[in-house]
Amino acid sequence: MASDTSRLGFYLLLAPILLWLLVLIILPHVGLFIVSISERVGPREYETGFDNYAAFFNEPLYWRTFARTAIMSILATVLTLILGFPIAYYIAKLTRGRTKTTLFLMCMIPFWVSELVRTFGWMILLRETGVISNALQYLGLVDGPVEMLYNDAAIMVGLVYTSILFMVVPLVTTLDSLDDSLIEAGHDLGGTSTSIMREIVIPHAMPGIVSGCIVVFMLSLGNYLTPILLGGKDSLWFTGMIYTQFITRFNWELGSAFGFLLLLLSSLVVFAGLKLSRQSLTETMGRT
Amino acid sequence: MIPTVPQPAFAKWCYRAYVTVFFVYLALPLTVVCVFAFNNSVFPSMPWKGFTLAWFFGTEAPFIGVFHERAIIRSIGTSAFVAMWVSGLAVAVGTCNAFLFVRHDFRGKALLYMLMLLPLIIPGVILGISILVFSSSLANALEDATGLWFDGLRPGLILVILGQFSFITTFASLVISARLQKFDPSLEEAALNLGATKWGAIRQITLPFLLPAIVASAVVSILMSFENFNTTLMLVGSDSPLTITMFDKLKQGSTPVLNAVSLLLIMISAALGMMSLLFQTKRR
Amino acid sequence: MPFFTLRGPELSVSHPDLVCSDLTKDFDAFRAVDRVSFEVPQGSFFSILGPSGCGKTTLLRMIAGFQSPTSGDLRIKGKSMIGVPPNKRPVSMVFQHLALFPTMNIGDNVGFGLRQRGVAKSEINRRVEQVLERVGLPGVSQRRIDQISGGQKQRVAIARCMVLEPDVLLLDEPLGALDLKLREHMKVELKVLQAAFNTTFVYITHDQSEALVMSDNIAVMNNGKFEQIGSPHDVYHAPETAFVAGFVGDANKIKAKVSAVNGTFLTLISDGGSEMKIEAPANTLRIGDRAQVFLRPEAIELCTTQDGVNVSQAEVTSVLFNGANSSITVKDDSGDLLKIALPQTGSFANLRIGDSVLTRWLPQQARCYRAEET
Amino acid sequence: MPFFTLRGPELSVSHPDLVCSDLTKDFDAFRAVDRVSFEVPQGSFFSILGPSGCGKTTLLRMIAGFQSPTSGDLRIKGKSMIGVPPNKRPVSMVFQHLALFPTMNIGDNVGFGLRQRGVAKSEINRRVEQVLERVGLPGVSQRRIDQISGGQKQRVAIARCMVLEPDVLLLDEPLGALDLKLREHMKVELKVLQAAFNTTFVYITHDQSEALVMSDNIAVMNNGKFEQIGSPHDVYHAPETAFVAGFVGDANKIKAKVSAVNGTFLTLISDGGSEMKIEAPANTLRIGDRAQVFLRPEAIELCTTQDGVNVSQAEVTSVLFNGANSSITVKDDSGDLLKIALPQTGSFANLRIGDSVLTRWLPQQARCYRAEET
Amino acid sequence: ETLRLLTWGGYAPQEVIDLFEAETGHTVEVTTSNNEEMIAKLRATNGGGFDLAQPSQDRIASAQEEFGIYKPIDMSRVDADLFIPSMLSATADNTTYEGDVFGVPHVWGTSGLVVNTAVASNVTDYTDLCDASVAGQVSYRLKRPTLIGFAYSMGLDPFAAYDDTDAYQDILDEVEAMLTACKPNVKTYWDGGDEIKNLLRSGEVVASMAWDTGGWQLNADNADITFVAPEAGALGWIDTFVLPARGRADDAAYDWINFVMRPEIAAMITNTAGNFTAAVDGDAGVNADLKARYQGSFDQAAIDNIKWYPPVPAGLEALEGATLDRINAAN
Ligand SMILES: Nc1ncnc2c1ncn2[C@@H]1O[C@H](COP(=O)(O)OP(=O)(O)OP(=O)(O)O)[C@@H](O)[C@H]1O
Ligand SMILES: Nc1ncnc2c1ncn2[C@@H]1O[C@H](COP(=O)(O)OP(=O)(O)OP(=O)(O)O)[C@@H](O)[C@H]1O
Ligand SMILES: NCCCCNCCCN
Ligand SMILES: [Mg+2]
Ligand SMILES: [Mg+2]
Repeated sequence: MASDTSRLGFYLLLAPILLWLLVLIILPHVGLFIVSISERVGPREYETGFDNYAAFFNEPLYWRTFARTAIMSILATVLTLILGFPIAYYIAKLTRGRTKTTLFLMCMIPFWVSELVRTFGWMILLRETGVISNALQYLGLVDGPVEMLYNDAAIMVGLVYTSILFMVVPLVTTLDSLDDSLIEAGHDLGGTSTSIMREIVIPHAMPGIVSGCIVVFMLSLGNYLTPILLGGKDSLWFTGMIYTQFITRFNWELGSAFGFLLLLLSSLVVFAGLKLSRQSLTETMGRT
Repeated sequence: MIPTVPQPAFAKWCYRAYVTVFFVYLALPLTVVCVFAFNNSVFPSMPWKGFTLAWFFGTEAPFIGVFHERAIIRSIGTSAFVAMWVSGLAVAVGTCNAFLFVRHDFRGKALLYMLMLLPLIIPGVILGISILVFSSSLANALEDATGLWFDGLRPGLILVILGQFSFITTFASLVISARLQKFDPSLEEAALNLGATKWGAIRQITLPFLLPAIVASAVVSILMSFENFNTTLMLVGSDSPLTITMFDKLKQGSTPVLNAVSLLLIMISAALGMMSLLFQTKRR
Repeated sequence: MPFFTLRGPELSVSHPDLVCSDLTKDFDAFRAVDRVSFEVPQGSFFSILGPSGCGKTTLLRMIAGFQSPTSGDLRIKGKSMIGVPPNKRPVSMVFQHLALFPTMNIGDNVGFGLRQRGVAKSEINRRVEQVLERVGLPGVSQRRIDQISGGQKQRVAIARCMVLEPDVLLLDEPLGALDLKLREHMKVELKVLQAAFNTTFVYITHDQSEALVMSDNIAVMNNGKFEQIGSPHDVYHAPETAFVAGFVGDANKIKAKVSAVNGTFLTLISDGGSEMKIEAPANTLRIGDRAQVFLRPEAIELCTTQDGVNVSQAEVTSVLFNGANSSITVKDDSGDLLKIALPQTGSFANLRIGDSVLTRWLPQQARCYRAEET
Repeated sequence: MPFFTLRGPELSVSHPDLVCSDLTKDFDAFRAVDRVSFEVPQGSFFSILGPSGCGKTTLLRMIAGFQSPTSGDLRIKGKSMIGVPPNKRPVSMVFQHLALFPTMNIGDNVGFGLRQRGVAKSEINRRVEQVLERVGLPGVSQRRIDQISGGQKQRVAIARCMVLEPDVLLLDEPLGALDLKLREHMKVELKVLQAAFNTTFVYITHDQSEALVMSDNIAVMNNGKFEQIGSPHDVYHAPETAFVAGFVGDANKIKAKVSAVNGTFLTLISDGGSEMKIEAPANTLRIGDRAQVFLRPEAIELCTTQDGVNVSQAEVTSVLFNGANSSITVKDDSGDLLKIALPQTGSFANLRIGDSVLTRWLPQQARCYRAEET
Repeated sequence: ETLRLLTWGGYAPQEVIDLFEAETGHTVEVTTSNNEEMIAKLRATNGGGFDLAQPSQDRIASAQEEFGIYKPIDMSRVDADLFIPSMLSATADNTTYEGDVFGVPHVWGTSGLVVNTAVASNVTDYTDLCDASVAGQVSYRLKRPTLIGFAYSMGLDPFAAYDDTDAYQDILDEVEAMLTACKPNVKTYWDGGDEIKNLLRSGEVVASMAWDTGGWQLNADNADITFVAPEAGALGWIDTFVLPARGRADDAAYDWINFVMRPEIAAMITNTAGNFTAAVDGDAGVNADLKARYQGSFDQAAIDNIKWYPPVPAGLEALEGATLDRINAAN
């Protein structure tokens, strides 16, 4: 645009972003990779090699947890989409003015507190001596205390809760931009609610759906607190494994390899999602 | 579908019921967290043992209130300190990025934009460990070479700030860019035409126009920084921000002090959110 | 409000396609459409013309089924449409901003309605191609909608409706978004398409020129009511109410008082003091009544001799050269300002500010209505 | 391209406010403005009229200083402006979408320029109030800009410039965003404001009617070049090029071939075969040359007798009733289509499709240009 | 000076800090943690960020060998008279690396069983946690003490195998099978001291492998719950003081060590943390209830049967880690 304005201004604007991306994103990841390909051969002695990656593939625990995390994250994403879409649609298309703003803000409720507090809230609700168990007993629906914490369902509840906002917001934004007259036109031309949803609303909302899904998937995949605190003894999460390698095993090399694999996985799934939905990262994520 | 397209009453009714249930689901955990901040029991759970404010003001063990928990008070201060820096840096760099991407064309722009979005698809833990690993190796190398200590490159507040900044900046850039995109460049030209200097035009016209976005992204940055856990966990040194302190406490076992802190946090976030909202409606 | 029965100019059909009787729509306390009744014969082009906010869109949306009337009936091809959902009505609508589906290509847009009806794929393709050809756009079905021009989009929107062979096509200011030149062009083209499809069109607009050029009949709407229904010629030359006289076409508005009544001949004195003689059949004005006189700029003639009625001496206060549409403003002895269209022939083209001119108009060319009390 | 010297109609000043000589702007290989030269005398209203993309905005932005010319000179009040930044030029600009600062109230908008000059606060307030009064908006300075109407915004934009007492005011299609009725109104008002401030206005537009109504002089621009500079009357009635004849006002375009030359009198045969006699002074056409004939719809007369030149028999193919601007299309014996404006008097109002009419036009009312080779 | 203390929950009660700050003018910032995290943090900071840390004595030498994160203790600045001599010298032996001593003892205690005797009186050894009678109401940590405790209870001797990797691996494999089979019995693996106390107090868990102190604290509220020294022997640990390599407040650190080892202060710590200290006469001021509970849990035979942790050889933890991972993963 301003091709003939001062170059100095341009470079001054360019400097911060280059510095940021280089120093905090690119170099650290290069560093991470380098560490991930060093093997410990003795105290304070390292060699270059792919042993850490080999360890990952040779230990079923690692790759099973990896796969489990990926699958659960995808599941959480799909669930969030299914639960969030009707809400976003309701806010965008069936409410106006004050109600709309209020409902929209109410979707932000979980964001008012840290993930830790949200998870803590779910722990109070779900535990054996918790609110829901007591309520069910009080209502006479169950005889004794029921344990709802420490299982995969609790993790799902927590993951969906934590990320629903990031699904609803982009969906509301894109659905808002869908002109009501397009839906009316669909009806006028004989469409039913289902066919209009399928042929008009969803294709229009696709960028929002994809960007919401990417964010939710990333949040779930990278989540640490929810699976740790709500999950049970079988509920392993890959970030937990990374944490364990870094913190309790002092094995930064293997931890780095895990980190790198997780990064690869997330990029792969996001890339596949974008390809399948024929969206581009810049278009979906770049629109806030 | 939409209000102008007639629908069966039953379907409408079901839809509304679902929406209601959904919002109950959203409100539930926070409500219980708040309510149990007042339970006169050392364990934040049923049964209800009566109302108390001890978890805020108590001084007698085990009823030590938030306001007397030094670690928590200190970590709130730490969090605020981190949040201010992160939001200040993120907004500053975000504003530069907005001008760069909206106002300039250059080779590699699309690539750079993609790179800018990258932090959105890097899990927070990975950002944390990569910065940790990188800065440690850098520090080791520098220390070996110079014999000096480079404590800034070791886990601590500087790394926490940098780590959070590394992905929050993307959000700030997007919010501010979106607003700048809506800016009509002829406004700036009009200012030049009326005798303003180039910087004067940006200061008097463009920046005030961007202000709502700048405020919004500052608030969002503060909230994100306050609640960040994954990245921070890996980079924290001896000064831990609130979430980390709370996590450490929670690992020891949940106590209603955590409920009390959470209640305070909810109130602060709500107030912040309301303020930025009011600010924006006033501006618009 | 009388009940009008209209007939398409060259048609004489048994019963009309669309009949509205006493159609009313209230939004809470506000009445947006007020007991509107009309009939539209098969194959005719019916326009509803009125200022912004008068209720045109609300009326059209009731016909399409997106609003339900508070009271009154609505029949299409003799069947009442009350309670029938929009997707079951034999009407199609062209929306103000066209509402083409941006996620589909042109062929899919046009084929949408047929797909809803479950028509076979090959049949859909055939009929889509056919209707696109009829609107003059053969072979564009693979294009995206942002790859065609504004005027072409217009035609696609019409094709999308016409492929369903609706009984009535509703159009809500479809030319509003186009630029001036294209709008001029599409005006003519729309009329041609309507004639070619021989479908009943109900067209709403606030642009009098669109209504005048295209319509067989025009209803002029104001404040939710129909003020007049008639042919373009009638509406322009024989406005029934002061509102119609002021809204359709340009006019000098003069406030006056009746000073003499002689059969259908009135003599009025303007508030400025000049005397006007007007032939006004079927009026109820009496001596002393206040009246509003409407006089079109092109009805006033510049002349060289004093003979005839309504001749006065005036001074040119401004000259607006605008090619064939040039006009001048003059001030007569009593201070009244009049806008006068200059003859297209170019005579009087060299008038200058301050020149003195003689003006004249015929008593039957002015319209005169009882002034609303203020 | 000759070098024109113009004079404001009632002025005779020593040297002009704005002089452009051979001003050229290239964007890479594309020449947006091509050796344009003109002078604008102090206090006159100068319009640049041309189709979209012809380079108007580029030219204006060079004058304002937002683009630097590739070559040529630009002088304001005798001083060259080459290399002077926009904030140092004695020109002000009214932008297409007005560019009022949304974050400031009206007073702050109007006072912006004075603040940049470091004028004292009380003096600013005084002068802002004064200029707002002159544009007819006293006491609005505390309002936000979204609290006033489109027409009022227009006036605020002008006030914001005029408070700086610029030598030249540049206006880039400032009426483009307004709706039809308001645009008609603002046309007249702008001209009045210009006269009141007695400031030089350079106004660009693609709407011929704006240019015709307001300007002292019009430059018609096409493809980066000026095709003609002249008074509105000249441009409309004596277009110098085929482009001007076609762009300004409505015209029937007829392709023809010269069959006889008799001094300034030409005889041409249209491609359809009808004969036309045209008086065309200063043309260089010879027998056998191909020519393009322009004939305004209002220059064609419907008549009842066969006498005179250029009379022909034709059949009405369509009637476009549009009040005072009604027209018909006729097809003559040789198949040529002609658009004819119906007299505003309402005679011939009852013509119908298929009627037979006699048309006539005067040899001096047609324009005729050498056809560009194709 | 500011003393940044990296320690266990309960080792630095607020009242002690207040007294210390009043007396010395230093300020104290406490970060609570556990062995692994202490080492991990110090590793990440290369021995910086903290001025004094308190890992267990068995984990010091190997971490020092691997990462070099501590600096030697200057014994001349420690008031040796305050320490029970046998503990001081035993700790010194176990934390010596390349001739330097890196740790002095502070708090000692055991891990064993905390049992709600009203419902689970049959739990008397680690392996009893896998009994069907307490299915779903059992908890333990998924950490190395659990492996070792179960090994002893299964009749193995893991400490003896510390220097024989293969033998140790065999032991681990046996324990792995046991713990994997036991998994359905477990409600959740606990992490922090208060967490397991909450689980026991609420009745969600009735038997657990845990620290002695937790059991005694619960006993104060609910007489049914108490610490039981397992038949195979409680596991004895000593938490120490170490100086991180890049601590900046050594003066304050030595001041703190010498301050908390005073008998009256040591007693205060014992009263909050629940464990006894290595301070001479440290038990004098301890309240009688706690002493009674201690004696209730440990008769002389039980005390003699305590298995004290020897220093962990470097590399052993990798084996244990893999075992723990497999248990975690098993279904
Ligand atoms: N849903 C509604 N609720 C309340 N009032 C409404 C509603 N829809 C329209 N109105 C009001 O009804 C009146 C008529 O609106 P309508 O849209 O029919 O006008 P219109 O003639 O189409 O105007 P335009 O030319 O501006 O499109 C307006 O005053 C409008 O404010
Ligand atoms: N910065 C630029 N780079 C390249 N080409 C340009 C640039 N600005 C304008 N042009 C081209 O120059 C030509 C003239 O543009 P200009 O904006 O002056 O037209 P205009 O007459 O103002 O048109 P409109 O009436 O549509 O505003 C156009 O073809 C345009 O595409
Ligand atoms: N409540 C504090 C308990 C401290 C336990 N330290 C245990 C070390 C076991 N290896
Ligand atoms: Mg409307
Ligand atoms: Mg332009």
